[in-house]
Amino acid sequence: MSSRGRLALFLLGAAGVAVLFATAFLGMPAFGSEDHPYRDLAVPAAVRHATANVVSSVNFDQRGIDTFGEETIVLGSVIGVAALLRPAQRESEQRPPPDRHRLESTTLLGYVLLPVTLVVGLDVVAHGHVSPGGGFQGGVILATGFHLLYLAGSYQALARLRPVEIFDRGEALGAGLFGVLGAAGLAATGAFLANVIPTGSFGQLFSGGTVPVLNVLVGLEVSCGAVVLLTHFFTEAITLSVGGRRERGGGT
Amino acid sequence: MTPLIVMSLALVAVLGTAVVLTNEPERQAVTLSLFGLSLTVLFVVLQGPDVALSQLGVGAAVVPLMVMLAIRRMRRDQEREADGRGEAGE
Amino acid sequence: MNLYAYGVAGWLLLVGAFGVVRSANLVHAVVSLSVAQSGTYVLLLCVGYQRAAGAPVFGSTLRPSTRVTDPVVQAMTLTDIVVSATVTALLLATAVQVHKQQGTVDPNRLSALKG
Amino acid sequence: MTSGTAAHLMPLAIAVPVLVACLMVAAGSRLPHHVLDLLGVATSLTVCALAAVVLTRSADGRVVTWNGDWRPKRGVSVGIPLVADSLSAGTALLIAGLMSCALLYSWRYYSPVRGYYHALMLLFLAGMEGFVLSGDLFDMFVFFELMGIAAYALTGLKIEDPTAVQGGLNFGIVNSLGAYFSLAGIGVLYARHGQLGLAPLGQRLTEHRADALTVVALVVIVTCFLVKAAVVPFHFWLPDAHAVAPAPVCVLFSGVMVELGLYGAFRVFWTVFGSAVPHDDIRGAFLPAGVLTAVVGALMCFAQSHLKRMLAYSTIAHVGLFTTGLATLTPEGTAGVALYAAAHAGVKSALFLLVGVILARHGHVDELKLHGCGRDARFVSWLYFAAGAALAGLPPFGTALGKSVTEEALTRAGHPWGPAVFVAVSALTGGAVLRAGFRIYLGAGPAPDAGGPVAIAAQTTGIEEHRETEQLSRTPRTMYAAVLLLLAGGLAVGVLPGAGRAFDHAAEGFTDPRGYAAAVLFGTAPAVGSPHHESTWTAQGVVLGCVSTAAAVLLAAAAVRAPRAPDARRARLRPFLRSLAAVRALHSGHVGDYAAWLLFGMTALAALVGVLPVDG
Repeated sequence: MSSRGRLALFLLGAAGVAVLFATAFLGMPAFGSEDHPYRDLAVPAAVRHATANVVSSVNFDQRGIDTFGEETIVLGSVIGVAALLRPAQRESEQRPPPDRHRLESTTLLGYVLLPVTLVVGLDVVAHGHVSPGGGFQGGVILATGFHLLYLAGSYQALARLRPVEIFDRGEALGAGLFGVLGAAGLAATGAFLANVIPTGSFGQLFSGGTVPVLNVLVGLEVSCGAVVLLTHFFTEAITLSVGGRRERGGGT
Repeated sequence: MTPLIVMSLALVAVLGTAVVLTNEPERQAVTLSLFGLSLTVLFVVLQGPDVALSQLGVGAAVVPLMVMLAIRRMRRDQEREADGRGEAGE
Repeated sequence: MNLYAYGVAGWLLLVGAFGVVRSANLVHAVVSLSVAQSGTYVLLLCVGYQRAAGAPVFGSTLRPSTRVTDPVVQAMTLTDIVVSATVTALLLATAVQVHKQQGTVDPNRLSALKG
Repeated sequence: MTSGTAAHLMPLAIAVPVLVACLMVAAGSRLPHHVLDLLGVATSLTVCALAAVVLTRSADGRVVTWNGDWRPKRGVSVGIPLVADSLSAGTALLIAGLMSCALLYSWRYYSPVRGYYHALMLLFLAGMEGFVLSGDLFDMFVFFELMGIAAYALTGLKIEDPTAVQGGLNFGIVNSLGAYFSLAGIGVLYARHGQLGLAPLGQRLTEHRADALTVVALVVIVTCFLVKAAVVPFHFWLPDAHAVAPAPVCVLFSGVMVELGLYGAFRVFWTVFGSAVPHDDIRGAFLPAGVLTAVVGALMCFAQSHLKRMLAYSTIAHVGLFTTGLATLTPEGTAGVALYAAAHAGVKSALFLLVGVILARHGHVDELKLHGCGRDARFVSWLYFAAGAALAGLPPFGTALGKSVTEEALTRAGHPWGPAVFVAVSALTGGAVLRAGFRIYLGAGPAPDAGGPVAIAAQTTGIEEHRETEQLSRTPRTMYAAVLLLLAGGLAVGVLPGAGRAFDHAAEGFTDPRGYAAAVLFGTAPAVGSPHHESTWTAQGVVLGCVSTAAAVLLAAAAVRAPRAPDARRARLRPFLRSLAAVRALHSGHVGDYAAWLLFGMTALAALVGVLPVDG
């Protein structure tokens, strides 16, 4: 199709979809209304299981299997990226020499920020059931923290700090234990991912039953997974492929 | 609807459009990051701190970083190829 | 009012799709796709918003009551953000690979699949 | 064993493959190849066993389990149920069975890519099982995405093949875009009804008059399922992805993933919208969509010389037939389609694996270039022709039974054109497959260098396809075993006594939203009503099956004999050929085109369903 034809087809379709959306939006309850039936069930349910952060309760307790699926998606994407970015057979790789010139202040900033982000990340993971945050958010912060080293200095320092196999294993461990805890619930009460740990008292560090445990597992998985993902992309960015692309007629 | 919500929604709409209209991939990584930040602001305003926190990490930092790295890889290959052609021509 | 708040969500979805359609670079297409997905975050959070209600995280300042924004849509959005990040990562990796093989990421110049 | 125990097994069908995949990742590249193979096959067989137990239990009524033990009180719950009726449990069994065959086929000779291949396959299995068993709209979306992630990565796995990665990318972008629109639809429905479970949403909708919002939500939500099901015009990604994915992965794509799209669309329709949206509106949209899909798929199939693309378009054609059958919205039509899809899974998978065998031996999959290459392969050629004839609807294969039952359901529902479409589409798709068989195994027709140019440059031929294994001088037994198992499965659906009855029962449960809601929300298990109709062989069905097979053989023979028709006939065919070329040119491999078609398709679907509120 010519690019004009494509655009015409799209505009036709988009106009129709815009009409559909407008029709639907006009029929929805007013923005900011008080009508939230699921919320009215979810909040008391979270309180019953002594989980102060209701979003965490929904994520890890009430609709835990969604999150199990989500963590499996993270695992799948990390495996997928690793498989897609594996060095091809006819591609020999070159690493650039390690002399990267950085400003002193950037280096210093990186090294100073590293411990700070790690502490913040761990805190966000640990308190995910009582305050905003949780395993996912904390995990991402932790993974970003590691990559401040890139900002701070050389790729080599980063490479030393993250042997990919260990992070791979950490990620698989997090995702696997999530499933194991779910199966434990199945064995104990007959329901997958049942909240089998005593729920404790509302708002405390030890409350919410399985919620903080799952938060830690997700934190482990997401931080390791994100580090592995970024490592693959970093490696791509600094690697040259030699004779990588297959010659094709017509290609440029 | 408070003015704050109106404004942050408008900001999100404008920056989202800007990301799509940025044709140059390098610049797009930057606009994407700004768009991620505007979403973070919107989520804070809409009383979703959990969502805002992960949007901050993912949308404003990790994803733009990956985009930048992917583009850098492609650029390097292209430059190398251009060099190779230059050498071959000599 | 509905039309404005939800309209922004719908706009992001459509503008993201527009980006995919007119894209001359697969990385640009993948990024546009993630813009389309952010439309769903905006829609979900707008659906869960309640005027003058707090965040659904109770603690010393906020006693448990139901005058909070909807935690369910927020949990859904969290999942959605993870999905977005992982799909984007995977598709970017694929785009890098397309570039290695075909030397271009312009869909107008990719010619491997036709008919 | 009580149905309670069976209920406990359902989450395991999802969790076990995930756990084994984690184990593979944790072990890294240290697991030897045969251990990976063994773990993969053993895990899929375990899931088969779990699904089989659930299936036997579900015969007495639906099996329900609430994750996290959030059982509903007075019909409301905050949790997510897994629900198995006979149809979902049967599909779960089919998924695991196909996965076992695919992994058996790839045994030893497929590169494990450091274990990534096996781990991704198991995650794909978990995603499909979760999708088919879930009783919650958003949870379905999550498992849909899990399926997707694994599928995109598996498609692009052959990174040295330039087409593979592009096919994976087209697949990923189009499917994701569809999924995001659907998620917006879920958001719209949630805003109105505050529920995400299929059963509670269905209950809420019974109390509300269907208005424009409901219909928009239906259209937008089913979009992602129709993209997965490759219904025209959402189908463009499918040939790209199938042409490039490794053969065992194609088995899962064509055998069950695409059909899961239809399963999702009609599951959601029946349980959520069944009582609110007038059934005639749905028929009015899905019958034409099905017929269009079937015709486009069949014509494109016949025009291919790339064997995997040919099979891919044949899948589109069959999906069109399935859509037409399901769109009758009757238990008979549903039973016929379930039979047809189950047998099709066996037959089509066997064909994909046989093409995989060709690729392993000859290093490409171009029909014309393969001319005469298979003359020495007696046994394989018999398998290939059997599968081709089964695809065309030869009794007593299950495909013929499913086709016949669906045809009769269409006729009974007042669509007498149904059988004609089914016969024509079966003949064209079966004919294309047989034509390739005549050329490859019998060396029929002129050799390629005598017959003019091998292929037109503007189209994808199978010449560039990359090998998936090392070059095999003889085909390993495990590959034969997988093909034989699949063909036997396709035959068993047709000849096992009682198969028809079982599918009738499954269809009766699938089309009964009230029973579904009662079982899920109130734990009552009303016995599934006894079917009014028995799906079995009829004289008419056998005759039509033989007719379509004979037509397929004739078409194949004619195509092989006369690659260049006499000028007079050619002139008469010119308008037809020109329009075929135009349709073919639309399949451009350009992801922007595909995205534009996606939006256009949504609009067209909404127009067909009729978005404006309908009274009564």
